Amino acid sequence: MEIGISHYLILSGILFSIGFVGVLRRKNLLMLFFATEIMLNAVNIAFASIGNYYGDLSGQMFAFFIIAVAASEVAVGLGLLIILYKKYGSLDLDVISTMKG
Amino acid sequence: MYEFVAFYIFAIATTILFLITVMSKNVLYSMTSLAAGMVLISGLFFLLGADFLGVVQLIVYVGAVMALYSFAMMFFDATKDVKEKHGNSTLVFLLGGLMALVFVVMFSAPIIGENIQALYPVGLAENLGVSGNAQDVGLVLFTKYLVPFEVAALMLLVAMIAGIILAGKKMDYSLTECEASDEELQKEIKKEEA
Amino acid sequence: MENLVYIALFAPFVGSLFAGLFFARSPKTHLVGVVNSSLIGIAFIAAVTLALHVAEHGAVHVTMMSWISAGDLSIPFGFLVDEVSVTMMLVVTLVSTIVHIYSTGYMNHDKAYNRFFAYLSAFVFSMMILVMSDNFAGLFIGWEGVGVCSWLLIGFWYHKEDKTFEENPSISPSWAANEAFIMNRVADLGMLVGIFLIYWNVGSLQYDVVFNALPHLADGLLVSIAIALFIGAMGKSAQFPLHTWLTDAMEGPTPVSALIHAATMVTAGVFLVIRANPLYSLEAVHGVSMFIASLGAFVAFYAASMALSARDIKRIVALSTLSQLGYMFAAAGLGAYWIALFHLAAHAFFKALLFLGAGNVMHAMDDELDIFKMGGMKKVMMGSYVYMGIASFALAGLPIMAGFYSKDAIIETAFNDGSFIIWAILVITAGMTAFYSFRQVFFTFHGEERYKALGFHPHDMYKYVLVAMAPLAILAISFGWFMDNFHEFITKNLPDYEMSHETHHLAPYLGGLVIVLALTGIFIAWKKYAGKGANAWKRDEEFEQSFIYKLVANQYYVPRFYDEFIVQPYTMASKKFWEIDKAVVDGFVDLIGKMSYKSGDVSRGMQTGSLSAYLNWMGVGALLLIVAAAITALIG
Amino acid sequence: MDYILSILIFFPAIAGILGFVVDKGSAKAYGVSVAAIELLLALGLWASFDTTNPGMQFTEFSPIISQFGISYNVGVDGISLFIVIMAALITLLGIILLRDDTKNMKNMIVSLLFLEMTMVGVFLSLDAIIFYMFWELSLVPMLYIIGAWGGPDRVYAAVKFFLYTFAGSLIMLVGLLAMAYLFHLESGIWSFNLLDWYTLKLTTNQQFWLFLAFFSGFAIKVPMFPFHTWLPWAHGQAPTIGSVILAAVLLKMGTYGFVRFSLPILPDASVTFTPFIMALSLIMVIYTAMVAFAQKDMKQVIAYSSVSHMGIIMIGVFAMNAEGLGGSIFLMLSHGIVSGALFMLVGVIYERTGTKIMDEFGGLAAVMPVYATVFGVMLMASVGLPLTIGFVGEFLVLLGFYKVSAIGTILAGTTIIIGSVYMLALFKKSFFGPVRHEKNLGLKDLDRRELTALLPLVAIVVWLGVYPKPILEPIDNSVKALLVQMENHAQLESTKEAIIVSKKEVK
Repeated sequence: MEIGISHYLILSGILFSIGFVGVLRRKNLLMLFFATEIMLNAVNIAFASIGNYYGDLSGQMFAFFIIAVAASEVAVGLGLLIILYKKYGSLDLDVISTMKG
Repeated sequence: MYEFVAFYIFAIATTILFLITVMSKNVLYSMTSLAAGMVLISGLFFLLGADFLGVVQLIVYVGAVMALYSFAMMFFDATKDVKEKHGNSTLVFLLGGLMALVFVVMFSAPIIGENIQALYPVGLAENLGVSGNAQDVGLVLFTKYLVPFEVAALMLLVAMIAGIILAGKKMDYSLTECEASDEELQKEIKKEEA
Repeated sequence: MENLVYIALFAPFVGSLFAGLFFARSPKTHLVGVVNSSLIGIAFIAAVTLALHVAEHGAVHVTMMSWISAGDLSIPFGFLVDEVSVTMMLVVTLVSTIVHIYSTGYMNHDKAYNRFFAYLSAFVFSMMILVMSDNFAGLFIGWEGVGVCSWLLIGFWYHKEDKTFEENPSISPSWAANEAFIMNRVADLGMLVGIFLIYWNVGSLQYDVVFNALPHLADGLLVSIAIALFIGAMGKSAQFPLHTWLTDAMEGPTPVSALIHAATMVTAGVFLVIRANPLYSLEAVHGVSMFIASLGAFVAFYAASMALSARDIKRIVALSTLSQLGYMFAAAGLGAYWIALFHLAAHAFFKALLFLGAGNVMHAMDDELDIFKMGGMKKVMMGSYVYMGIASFALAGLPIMAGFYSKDAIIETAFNDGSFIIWAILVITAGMTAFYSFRQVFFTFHGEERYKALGFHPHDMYKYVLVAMAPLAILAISFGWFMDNFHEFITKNLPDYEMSHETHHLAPYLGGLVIVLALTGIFIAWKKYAGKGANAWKRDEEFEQSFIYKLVANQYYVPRFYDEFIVQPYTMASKKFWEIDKAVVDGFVDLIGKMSYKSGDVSRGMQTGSLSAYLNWMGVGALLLIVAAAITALIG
Repeated sequence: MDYILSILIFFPAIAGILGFVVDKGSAKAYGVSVAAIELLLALGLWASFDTTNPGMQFTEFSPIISQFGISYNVGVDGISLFIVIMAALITLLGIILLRDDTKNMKNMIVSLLFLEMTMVGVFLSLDAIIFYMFWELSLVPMLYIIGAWGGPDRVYAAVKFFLYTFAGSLIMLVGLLAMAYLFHLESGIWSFNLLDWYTLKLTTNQQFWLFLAFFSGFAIKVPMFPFHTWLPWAHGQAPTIGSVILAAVLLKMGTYGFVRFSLPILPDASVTFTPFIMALSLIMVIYTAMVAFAQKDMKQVIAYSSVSHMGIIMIGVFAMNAEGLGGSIFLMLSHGIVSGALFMLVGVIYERTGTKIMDEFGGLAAVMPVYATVFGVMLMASVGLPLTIGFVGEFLVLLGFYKVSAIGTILAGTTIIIGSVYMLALFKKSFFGPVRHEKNLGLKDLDRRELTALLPLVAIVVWLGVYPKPILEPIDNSVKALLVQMENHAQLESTKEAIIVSKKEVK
């Protein structure tokens, strides 16, 4: 049985959905970060597989840049998390609700 | 056959690991399973012939990002279970499940457009007498994607400095807003609500 | 001659400007009265000269300048002085001159003396435009102009308060003025429609062009034009059902009533029908003409019946005017245009005299109008008594008097035409006319001096005023003697009306019948109100409770009908519409605004401030996007 | 004289900007002099205007975005000339009538001058985009005038005015863009030039939708029933000067739009829609006149009467013959003069007594005779008395419309009845009868400032009523040219039949 692009894409979709469930379900900011990472990785898989399918390197390039962005995000995000934790003593989203309209 | 087995092993393992990440109450477990999942995804990359990407994945994610997370964990109490109120779990799973279903349906549909030409075909470097994914990537990255690459580098630098400053010495008070005024704001909000 | 036309036309205008611009704010200035009276007098002299000229050399036609020209329409300010208009000019300027002079005495004590003369002269100017214009649009200028002046003059004592209908059927001068104006506007709409019809089918509004083109038009069209124009005439001449304003218009100063509501403006409708005689004498519009005649006869009787029981001295005269207008329309409708015009002129003289006499009485009685409160006034007001007597004789149509010739001619015409119903009505009305006019005279001047008990100290009008009224009295007596001359003069322009041989033969008997009826009327009045044993104090209570008396005293409930079925529903509908406007039309607009406001208010609830909730929303959005992408992918 | 139109448009705006640095005390004098110069310029335009030429004159053209054919393109013909003059005149008199103790006088003057620019701009533009720009810009100063100097509900009224008219104009903008697109499809070049559009032949279906788009912009501005409800609010809350300019000039933008855009560009649709417009206009004439009768507030009576008279103007526009169309353009002018004067008069009494409720007055004729006289003249002009300015337009409109529908004309003609009903009721309640309040006995008659503002209007009312020719003639020429253009442009035979340039050819 040949493993085609569909397999990779379906995997990517399932992983993305898992990350999505995480984003929706978790209230802890750190967990949200994890979920985001999962989603980014899912997308990376999709990029790499499509690139492979077309025999085009652009897919890999995008995945590469996504990794770079993810890395920056983690760096800045964690810094912010630490500040938040110092301020509120918690990373729970419900505690930090200052944007009520 | 070899690819078949490898794919399914990697696929099922990552799925399970990531599920653990999302579901686990313990941050440590989550993080560990996440790291493991990342490693397995790099395996997928290797399978796809994206060797360089797989390596980057290992180095950046599993090496750097996970290390950052672990350091960050030291600021938070990681041993305690995370207490969360789960509002409407059914809705969440429904949405997630629906999304997965849509993806599956979408991607299992036959793909059209096989005649699309590759813009930067694999094996570009072979013309230059060298072969291998890393070489190809290098060639594309430093020609076509040079500017984005440099921008990404700059972005990483900025992020690094930002991370250092945010998590740095002056952690006692907010850098964006004065705490006192923030409290006042909170009070006002409460008043308005009342 | 051209200059004379302009002098006749603009002399009153100059007078109006003189009084209005320079003296409007100053207190009573005798100069204004003198100057304005003389200017009208000059207009009269010009009119006389013009009349002589017209009699000799025929019509004078001048075009001053163009007024409106748009598209193919071109309306000039053109003036036509022919036999018909010069007759009207003579009547108008003569009566106006006398009324002006009379007013200098009558309005002597009024604060707004100057203003009164400004209005009065402006009215004469408008009336002159009306009669002199050579096209329908110019006629309409005068038509509306006299309407406005009438509005100003009826409402001259605007400071008076509104009374209830029971206290004063006219409510107040300003109310009566508005009523007159609005009711006239109803008719004016008809006239406008007539003008439009003429324009779109003839292409011009000039009398000569229009009348030449008439035979080429379709019958239905001619009937429409005739009806539309007559509706206009009905309003100005207060024909049923647009008549209620005329009696209410008596709220104005008496000289105004004499000039506008007896001699000139109200006859404008008759003038229009006479002017448009080429139209109304067409075979195609015979039905309309018959309707005009029938309506005239009806109004003659209808108004006379109301006059029988009226107690207000001015109302009686107003109703008699209405009745006489009916006579004129009857004559015009039957095709006897020159007789109608003759009666118009004769009526102008004796009715103005009657009004001015009534004005003298009112002046003497401190504006008391109820004839039950007068009586025996001939001792103190001999001059007025004589004048009113002469006028009443003329009105009743007794021999020698002007009214005898003109009215008799109309009655003869009806007989000649074979319209015996009209004839019968007119004859009976003649008897009634004699009764009510002498009832008024006897009530006022004969019998017990009831006014003494009420504390009045009447005295007659200034001498010069009485002298100034003399020409009217002379004409009221003698105008009829010139019937043949008039006939010869006017039939150059108007179609002649020949009595048949039989009618001619029967004429003395017919005339005799009318005279007998008139004398009977006078006799009954004498017996009842002035003769021996007559007691004017005593009122027939039983009769006053009867249905007929109530019907007549309430003007056949027509004003009430208007009030309840037009005015009140209109007011109510207006208020309802306003509410609808606020609630529905505006409400709908506001609803749209409120909906967007509300939707913002509702979606504001989404803004909980909880980031996880936002994430959920984002998730929903992402899912929707993906689904949309999937659908397009699957379809595309 | 080459750039006179640009000078006319931009002089008030530049003067307005300079007005910011003028000393507070002399702001009014500054405003008066600027407006007077503007009026003189407008009169100069008239003096050098060739009345026999029905086409556009003094045109200026300079491209702005040539890729899309958007250009600065202005011109004047007999139709727009007098509206511009009237706008300048009304602005001048309105500024003269301003009380010296008006708060924020400087801001008022500046907004008025900007408003004048937009008004003049709208009537002179020959490019759809420039037209639209001025059209929308005119809302801003008006919004400010109502919102800053208005009555207690001024914010509601101002917002309603703004949003309502703005919503309509946006749909109109879509129409304008669609029009340009269709022109591009047809000719291959982009153009927003009106004169180019006049040459474009559209199918009846296209015309139908474009007409609706234009209609929504213009009808709300007119305002046609049932889109009129912003007007009583705006008038009720606006300061006197705001009402005067709103009634006199801004409303005319709607009817002018119909004349300039809908009729010549979409002749077939205009004829198709005539019954619809007629129905709305008749409702407008009768219904709003009745509503006016029910009002207690003097200003509201005049506001609703404005709507009623605008109905007559609309009827004339869609009469499709030289009499009706020319009459309606004349009526635009006369209504501008008369309603402007009436609003000024209401403002005068409001300044003295602080109320506009008619029942509070009574007997004013005795207390303020000059005021009553001026009011009376304007009232008579408003009800269309011959020899006043009001009659000429109304007569021509009804005359022209008779060709379209006899019944419609009779219904519309009731305006002379019900119009006099509410106006005379107003006059009787306020001016006749006994003086109802003691304090009204001491009211001062018109002073010199008010007379300066009002007497010119009285003079115009009489002058143009007696001798309308100088104005009627150029209007007539341009209107005939417009009708010829419509006739040539029409696709359907039935349209050609409905348009009557001169009935001599029909008869």
